[in-house]
This record gives sequence, structure tokens and C-alpha cells, in this order.
Amino acid sequence: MDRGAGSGLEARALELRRGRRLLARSLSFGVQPGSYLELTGPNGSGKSTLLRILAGLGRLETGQVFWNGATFNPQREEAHHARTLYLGHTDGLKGLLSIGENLRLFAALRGIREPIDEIEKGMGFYGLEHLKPIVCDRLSQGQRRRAALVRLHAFPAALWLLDEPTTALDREGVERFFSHFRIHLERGGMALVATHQSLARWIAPAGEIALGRSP
Amino acid sequence: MDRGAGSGLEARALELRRGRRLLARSLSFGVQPGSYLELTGPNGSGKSTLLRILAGLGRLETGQVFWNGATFNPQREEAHHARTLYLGHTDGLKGLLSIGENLRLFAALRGIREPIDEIEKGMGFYGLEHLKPIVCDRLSQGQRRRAALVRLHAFPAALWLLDEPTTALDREGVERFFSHFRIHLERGGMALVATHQSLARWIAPAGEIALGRSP
Amino acid sequence: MTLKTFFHRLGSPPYFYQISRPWGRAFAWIGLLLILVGLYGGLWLAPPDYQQGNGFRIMYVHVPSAWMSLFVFMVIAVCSFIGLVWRMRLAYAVAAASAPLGAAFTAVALVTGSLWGKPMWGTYWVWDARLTSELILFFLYLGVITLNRSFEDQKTGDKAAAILALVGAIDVPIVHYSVDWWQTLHQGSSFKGLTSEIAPSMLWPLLVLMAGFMFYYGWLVLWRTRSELLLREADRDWAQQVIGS
Amino acid sequence: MNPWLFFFRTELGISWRERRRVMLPLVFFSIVAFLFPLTLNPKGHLLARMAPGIIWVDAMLAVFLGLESLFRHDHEEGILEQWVISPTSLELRVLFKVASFWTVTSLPLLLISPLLVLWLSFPLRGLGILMIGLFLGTVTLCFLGALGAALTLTLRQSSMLIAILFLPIATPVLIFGAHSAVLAARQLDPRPALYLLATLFFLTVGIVPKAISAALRISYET
Amino acid sequence: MNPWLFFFRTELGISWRERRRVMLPLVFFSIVAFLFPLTLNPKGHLLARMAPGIIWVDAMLAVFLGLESLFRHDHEEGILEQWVISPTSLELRVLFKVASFWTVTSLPLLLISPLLVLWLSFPLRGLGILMIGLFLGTVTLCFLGALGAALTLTLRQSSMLIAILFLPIATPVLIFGAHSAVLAARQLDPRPALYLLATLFFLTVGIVPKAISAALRISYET
Ligand code: HEM
Ligand SMILES: Nc1ncnc2c1ncn2[C@@H]1O[C@H](COP(=O)(O)OP(=O)(O)OP(=O)(O)O)[C@@H](O)[C@H]1O
Ligand SMILES: Nc1ncnc2c1ncn2[C@@H]1O[C@H](COP(=O)(O)OP(=O)(O)OP(=O)(O)O)[C@@H](O)[C@H]1O
Ligand SMILES: [Mg+2]
Ligand SMILES: [Mg+2]
Repeated sequence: MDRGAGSGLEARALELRRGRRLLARSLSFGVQPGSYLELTGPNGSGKSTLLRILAGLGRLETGQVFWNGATFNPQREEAHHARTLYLGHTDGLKGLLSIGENLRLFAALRGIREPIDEIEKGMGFYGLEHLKPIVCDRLSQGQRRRAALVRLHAFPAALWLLDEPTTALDREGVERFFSHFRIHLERGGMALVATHQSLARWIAPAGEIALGRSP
Repeated sequence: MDRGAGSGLEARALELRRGRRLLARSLSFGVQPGSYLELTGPNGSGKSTLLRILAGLGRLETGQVFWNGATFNPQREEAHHARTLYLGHTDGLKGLLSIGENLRLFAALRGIREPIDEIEKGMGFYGLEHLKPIVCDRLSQGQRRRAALVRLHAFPAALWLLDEPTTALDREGVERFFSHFRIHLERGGMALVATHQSLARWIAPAGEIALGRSP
Repeated sequence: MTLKTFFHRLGSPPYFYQISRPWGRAFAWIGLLLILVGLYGGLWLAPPDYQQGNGFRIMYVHVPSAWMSLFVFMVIAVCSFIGLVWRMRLAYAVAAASAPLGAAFTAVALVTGSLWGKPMWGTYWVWDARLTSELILFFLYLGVITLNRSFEDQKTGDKAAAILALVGAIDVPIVHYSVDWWQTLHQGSSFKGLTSEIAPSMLWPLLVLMAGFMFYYGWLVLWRTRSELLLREADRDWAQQVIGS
Repeated sequence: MNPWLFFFRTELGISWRERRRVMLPLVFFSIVAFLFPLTLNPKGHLLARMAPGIIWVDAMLAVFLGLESLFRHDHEEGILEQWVISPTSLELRVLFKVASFWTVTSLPLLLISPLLVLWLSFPLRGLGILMIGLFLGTVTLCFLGALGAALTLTLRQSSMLIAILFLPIATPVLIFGAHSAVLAARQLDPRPALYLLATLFFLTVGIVPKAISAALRISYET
Repeated sequence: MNPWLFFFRTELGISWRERRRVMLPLVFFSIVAFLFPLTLNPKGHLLARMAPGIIWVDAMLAVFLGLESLFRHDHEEGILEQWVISPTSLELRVLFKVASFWTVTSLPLLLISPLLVLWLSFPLRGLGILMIGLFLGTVTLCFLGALGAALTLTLRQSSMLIAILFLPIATPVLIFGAHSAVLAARQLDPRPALYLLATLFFLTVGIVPKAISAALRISYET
């Protein structure tokens, strides 16, 4: 069995496909604890596709991924799911539940008991306390996004896979997100962030995965 | 009957409500041909709500709107619908149809015959020609947004009501949008654009409607 | 005050709230009196029926409620129409206040009817024209009530329920007629004896009770409309004053 | 091409896009029509008497099952809000939409009803009337159902609610429809029932599109 | 509180959030149970013979109507994709989800079946067996239906497709179920039919949750 280079997440010779279209051939990258990679590329270049594969949603057909040097299958490995938080284009909130209920449900999903304190803190962090009684269907776009981001706050995970996390956030929301992101990295967290704006003005990425329009 | 001040769109003493919550009391603004207003405010301050009311979706309860000095009801006035294009948080694309089919359907909606040429040009403008045979369900987030923006290109309208139009667009897409926006204004078009990034670095707005968190 | 200005003013919730108070009281007392008199006449004075014994006395509840169930639906339909066409807030409030009352009358008519049916036809339920259309009416009431309450915005709920009530109002007579026709072609009417002449000593309490039910409904609907109005207009000045005082 | 014609063609096209769509209603009717006799376990001639009822309940179910998604996808994709604020007639658009809905859910039933009739051993002489009745009735049902769907558009998991709005007002259609077929099978005059169906048909086609567009507008008001 | 318990409670809570949810299935059953006699126009004792069939078709329809939205909302809101990549057991989660679905769609029917039985003049002595059968059968139907819903998750307007996957498997359940009640009403031994239902029940509960979670995973692979 192949061995990866060292600590953190590493990918080697990945091939990205969507249906018959080849999006990237032989993609290799690695991210060490305490740093993050920026995932850039024009619309339709495969950023979301890559994140979904790493999260364990899409199927990895060619290539290998390693965690701390050991190869694994992101679709099957429960340990990988436990150490990863994935945030896609949808917010993952049930419209009929309030933000707090949604987050407690998410805690149940991750097998965590009684996370009330963390959830309270996270909601406070993103300025959502006054929306406690409101169901998510009635939130504005940016309020929903904030609620989705509270997950990163309340449920620590080593690896964040974020797909355009600052969409719909106002300036203050973006600031908050990055201040928390900084803490995450300081604690030795890792992240892959797909984005269209350069993130370097907030926190310098350790590298960039630049996807091109289909090769 | 009250008369407005002059040409363009004018609003006087609007009250914004969502359910029981009062979002803005006594909002007044005007926009003249060839200029646009930036609509700013933190998440949940009522930007989308205001745009929906002006487009004729929401109910206008208190206050008046004028077009070239004459008051009208945005919900009932067909002439207003004909001169306005509204682009909300959703892209308004049928997932089972291709981009071209979606746009032709939209043409039918606006009572326009055979708009094939304009649609072709618009799709070319946003670099979507190679996606012609693909149904919209299979587009990436940014590709969908581009397809939605083609409407602005193919169906000229005096007033644009845009809710965070550049979400999910890559840099090139944003450039294209603003280059077209500039042409729209030069031709005497008007616009209200809700946004979280300052648009002044592309085109200077004639003014700003700043909504605050509920008063 | 001309009739026109009277109606115009009636459309204004604060005015209605103010004048409806004494009316409500009056209706309550008249209704109570009539119902007591009617019940006395029906339950004590009227002689037992030679066929049904005392069983027929259930009629004094059944018939007025059945009648009211239809009447209230008409009220709702008319109010819905007024609301949709003239955008009168009061009309919606009256419709919303009436719907649960109508549903209750319908339920009472159904239950008393089936209870009466057991001795009369030996079963609680037959698929007869009246029964069926009464049941459909009940479902329509439920639809109107649920729809009205399903929306976050009260105005949306009002309008949606109004559209349903209007379509339903066209429907109810058709249902009644259709089921009637459907049945009579196949099997004779299951209960011919029902509509036979009623002796005057049995009849007058029935009429008095009907009037009593009307006043009772009038009182309830005024009362409920008033609280509906307060709820709907809670953030307006006049309602604040009422709540404050 | 006329925009309206294009609109109708596209609406239909969406439903026919995948071939399975055309097959599905057919299979659905057959399965249900086949399930009833099995479950109700009737003896011989009894089945024939129940046949019109079964076919009609079948038609109603097929319409009913499609209702939930009639406007929902368009709503979620943000198409309907563009309808409401478009400068062309919303009412006409609704009319076309429901017409294409009928073409997909009810037309197949009409087409296979001769087969169903054979299967349920219903006398063939009733077939013509059954089909006329089905045509008039299913159109009426589609419009009434669309009204229910429009009223509950912005509510969640509304299929149950649609049921409650729709079934009571659909009842007369079912009664007249099933009845006309029974009359025809017994060689009695089915015209009164058909006339009633026709009246309902014209009333509905005339009034309900207006009500539906009003309901759609209202749904977006909040 | 145990996260699993909380999960179940929340799933239920979502359905019970608004009081109307609890009423709706009840009303729905009543309407359907009422539509059949109305359309089929049976005479007296005939109705009693058909009663178990009607109640069972009723149960099937209620389950069936809810299926389309069983996973759909969770899918569109991006909840299901989080399920698939969560570190806890997907299978167990599916089990709870279906259990709460049953509680909302079928339990009310069980509870009002005594009323329906009266209404359709079915002999009261058959009630007990009818209810046991309904319990076993509706659970089976819910799981089978959920499998259909999961398989068709990423396809559009899938209700018809679910129907075709679901109805053939549901048919035996309906037949045994209705039959056991008929046997009981006639004072014959209903046990063979019930044993068959019970076998189906255990088979389904044992195997189907696994199949559903596999189907969900596959839906997200493309
Ligand atoms: C569930 C069963 C029943 C229902 C739903 C029901 C419903 C109704 C309705 C809708 C009316 C019409 C009121 C009107 O047209 O103004 C009515 C009237 C009446 N019902 Fe019933 N009924 C039921 C059972 C019975 C039974 C068992 C009897 C007596 C044997 C009975 C006796 C009457 C009488 C005497 C009237 C008034 C006379 C008339 O308007 O023709 N009903 N009922
Ligand atoms: N469907 C709805 N029903 C009820 N209330 C809503 C609904 N959508 C939004 N709201 C409330 O209305 C307020 C204004 O929402 P709106 O969407 O207009 O804000 P916004 O300024 O567009 O915010 P954002 O920047 O997040 O898009 C919010 O506080 C929100 O809670
Ligand atoms: N559900 C899907 N089925 C099939 N193909 C898809 C699907 N979603 C996206 N694609 C195709 O896969 C390619 C990559 O899409 P992806 O969403 O990964 O792009 P992206 O880099 O995230 O773009 P964006 O910046 O627009 O979000 C696109 O060209 C798109 O056409
Ligand atoms: Mg993307
Ligand atoms: Mg907004």
C-alpha cells in the first residue's frame, strides 16, 4: 500500500469527472495542520465537485487520498466523517425548525450529547440570538448562511471543506467568519475553501489549487 | 392624487414589514434614468423585501411609488411589469430545460416572439455557448447565475431590480456583468442593486439606500 | 346617517369594535331567552310522538343546528365576496370568526342526526343526500379553517380561505342536488316519514329554537369577531388603546 | 412561433422529456384498477357494477397524485414568481399549464379506458358515455385540483391539505361521472348526468383559472 | 438526552409542529373512506363486505401520498447529504425516520379505525384483527415506500415512479391484510393471513433499512 508524505490530508493523482466530462487530470495537493488551501477556478471548473469527493459524497474513481500518511476511502471511512465538516452550496437547515433545533439535530447527527452551551455560544458569535424563536424558512439569505456557519463553531473538526462560505454574508459576518477561521487554524485545524474572491487579504493560504476550465 | 417629483422611479414614505416586524419606517428614495441606487444593510435588514415589493411580488401597505411622476400599484400595473426585470435569490431556471429553452420560455413570458438572436448573443456574452445541450440541473452554481443574467442581456427593460446579482460568479463573470451594466445605464436604464460588496469600484451609484437592523 | 355612510363606517374596525359591544350583549340575552323557551316548549309541553315516543325530541337540537350549518356557510361566502371585492377587513374577520362556529353546528347536526338515525333506520349512517352533503359541508368548513390558519400572514390566509369558501359555496348546492338525484334514482328515499307534517304543538318550539340559535350565533360571532379584530390590528393605535385600558 | 403556443409546447415538453413520464400514468392506472378488485374481492357481476366507480376513483387519484408537484417545482425554482410579475396574462398561462397537466395525467387514462373496461368486464355499450364523461370530468378535476395546489403553494408538506381542499369539491364530478356510465351500461338515458358534468366543466373552465391566478398572487404576497 | 432519542423526537416534532398535521391524516382517511361508498354506490350489506378493502386501500394511499415528501425536503435543504457523511449510523437514522413517518401517517388511521368500521357497518367482531393487521401492514408499507422514495430521490416528479416500484410489492400486503379482517368478520380463523403479514413485517424491518441507506448513498454519488 502506498504511503502519503506526512501529516494532514494529501491527495495524489486525482481525476475529476462529471458525467463524461473530464474536469481535472492528475490533481495532487496536500494540506498540513494549521494551514489551508484556496480552491480557485472559473465557474464550472470543478471546485464543488472536488470538495464533495473529499467529503465522501462523490465517488473517487482514480487517485488516492491520505490522512496522516495512510490511504483511506472518503465514502466509507467513519473516522474521516467524524473529523470533517463539509459546508456546501445549500445551507443544510430544515425550514420548519428554528436555528437552535437545527443545530441540536446536527449534534445528534454527529453523535454528540447536550451541546447546548456550544450552540448558544456559536449563535451569539454570529449575532443570531434574537432569531431564536424563528423557523429557518423565515430567515433572510444571509441569516441562513450565518446559521449554517454556526456549525463550524459548535462542532470542532480537524478538516473543514467549505464551498464559498461567505456567500450572502454582510461585511460584519465575513469578519466574524475569518476571525473564527483564524482560531481554527491556530488550533491546528485544516481547511479547503472554494472561493471566487481572494482570501489572502484576510488570512494567507498555504497554497492554491487552481482548477482550469476543462482541460 | 399625489404627484411625484419627476422622471424615473420614486418611492415615498414606504413602510417595510415582514409579518409583525417593522423593518423600515418611512423610506423615501428616487432613481433617475441613467443612474442606479445601491441597496445596503446588514443581513436581515430588508433589502430583498424591498426589491420584492418594488417588483410587484410583495404587498405595498403604507407609502406610495411613482413612475415619471404618476403613482401606481406595483402589484397590478402591467406596464410596470413590462418595464421591469427582477432577479432574486433564486435563478428562475427550470432544471429540466436547457439554458436556451429557459430563455425562450422567459421570452414567451414577456410576450416577445422569436428572440433567438438576442438569446444567442447573451449566451455568447456570458460564455455559455458550450453548455447549450445541457439541462440546467447539471450546471454549476456560477453557470446557473450566468444563465440567469443572460435575461438582462436578451430582454431590455428600463428598470432592473437585482438582489445580489454577482453571487457565485467568478471574476470574469463579474467583469462581464458590470460592462453590460454600464451599457444599460448609458442607454438611460435604471437599477436598484442589493449588495454586500461596495459596487463603487466598478460603477459609482447615484446614491445608497441604507437599511438598518430593525429600528 | 345614510345607509351608505353607515356601511362605510361599519367597515372600520375601531368603529365596529365600539358599537358591537351592546349588540353582542343584547343578542346573548335574547338568544338565551328564546332557547330556554323553545326547550321548555319542546321538551316539556310538546306531547310524545305516537310513533317515536320521546326520541323525536332530539329534533329540537338537530334541525336548528342543521339549518345553522347552511346559514353560516352562506354568511362566510358573502363575507368572503365582500372581502375580496371591496377589501373590507371587517368582512374577513367575520368570516374567520364564523368558520369554527359553522363547523361546530355541522358537527352537532351530524352527531344528533346519527343518534337519531339509529332508532329510525337501525343504523348510524346511510348514504343519503342530506347526510352526504352535510358531511361534505363539514369537510369544507375544515378546509376553510385550516387554510385560514396555515399562513403566517393573516391577510394571506384570509384571502386564500375566501377563494375556497366562494368555490365551495357554488359547490354545496350542487352536491346536495347531485347526491339527492343519485340516490333517488336507485333506491327510494330512506326516510319518507321525516318530512311529514309536524303538529303545531311540536312546530312552534322548533321555530322559537331556530330563532334562538340565530341570536346565539349572532352573539358568538360578534364576540369572536371583536377578539379577531383585536388580534389582527394589535399594532394599530386603537387596538393598543383598547388593550391598554 | 406564437409565444403562447411555444409556452404550451414547452410545458408539455417538460413532461414528455423523458419517455417514462408517458408510460407512468398508464402503468399507474392499470395497477390501481387491478388492486381494487383484488382487495375488495367481489364476485363476478359485482365487479362490473363497480367498474365505473373504480375507473373514476382511479382518474381522481391520478390527477390528485400529480397535484403536489404541479406548481411546486416552478415555485422552488423561482419560475412562478416571474409568472406573477410578467406583463402577459397570468390567467391564460395558468390555463395552458393546467391543460398540459391534463394531457399528461388524464389523457392516457382516457386512451386506455377501453382496455380497463374489458378487464373489469363492464358492458361495452357504456364505453362511449364513460369516455365522454371522463373527458369532461377529468378536465374539471384538473382545474379544481390546481386551485387547491395554488392555494397551498407556500405551505409545507401540503399534500394532505390539498386532499382536504380538493376532495369535497371534487365529489359531485365523481358522482355524476360514475353515474352516467352506469346509466349507459343499463341502457338508460345518461344525458342528464352528462349535462350536469358539462355544466360543471364550463363553470370550472370559465371561473377557476381566475381563482387560480388570484391564489398564486396571494401566495407571493407575504 | 440520548442523541438518538432527540433525533426521533425532532423528526416527530417536525411533523407535529403545527396542530393541523395531526388532524390532516384523520380527515384524509375519512374523506377517502367516504368517497368510495359514494362512487361505488353499494347497497347495505355490500358495503360491509367491502369495508376492509376500503380501509386498507385508504391506509395504502395515506402512506403513499406522504412518500414523495418523505426524503424530498431533507434532500433539497441539504440535510440528507449531511446524513450520508455523518459519523453515526445512517441505517439507524433511516429506521427512526421511517418510524416517525409511520407515527404520523398510519397511527392516526389505526386510532380511528373503530370509527370507520362503524361508519362502513363492518361487524365489530372483526375490529381487533383488522387493527393488528393494519399495524403490521402499515409498518411494512412505510418501509417499502421509503425504499421507493430513496431510490427515486434525485429524479424529478418521481411520484409516479415510486408508485410503480411500490404498488406491486404492496399488493400482497393489502391482500393478506384485507383478507384477515374478512376472515375474522366471518368468524373464521384469520391466523394464516396474519402470520404471513407478520413474516413480511419482520423481513421488511430487518432488511429494508439497510437497502434504504444504500440507496441514499448511491443517490449522492453522481
Ligand atoms: C347523520 C344524520 C343526519 C344528518 C347529517 C342530517 C342533516 C340534516 C340537514 C342538513 C337538514 C336540513 C336542514 C335544512 O334544509 O334546513 C336536516 C333537517 C331535518 N332532519 Fe336531519 N339529518 C340526519 C339525520 C336525521 C334523522 C335520523 C332524522 C329523523 C328521523 C332527521 C330529521 C330531520 C328533520 C325533521 C329535519 C327538518 C325538516 C326538513 O327540513 O325537511 N334527521 N337534517
Ligand atoms: N419568508 C419570510 N417570512 C417571514 N419573514 C421573513 C421571510 N424572509 C425573511 N424574513 C424576515 O424579514 C427580514 C428581512 O429579510 P430580507 O430577506 O428582506 O433581508 P435582506 O436584507 O435581504 O437580508 P440578506 O442580506 O440576508 O439577504 C429578516 O429579518 C427575516 O427574518
Ligand atoms: N449535478 C450535476 N450533474 C452533472 N454535471 C454537473 C452537475 N453539477 C455540475 N456539473 C458539471 O460539472 C462541472 C463542475 O461543476 P462544479 O459545480 O464542480 O463547478 P464549480 O467549480 O463549483 O463552479 P462554480 O464556481 O460555478 O460553483 C460543471 O461544468 C458542470 O457543468
Ligand atoms: Mg461550486
Ligand atoms: Mg436578501
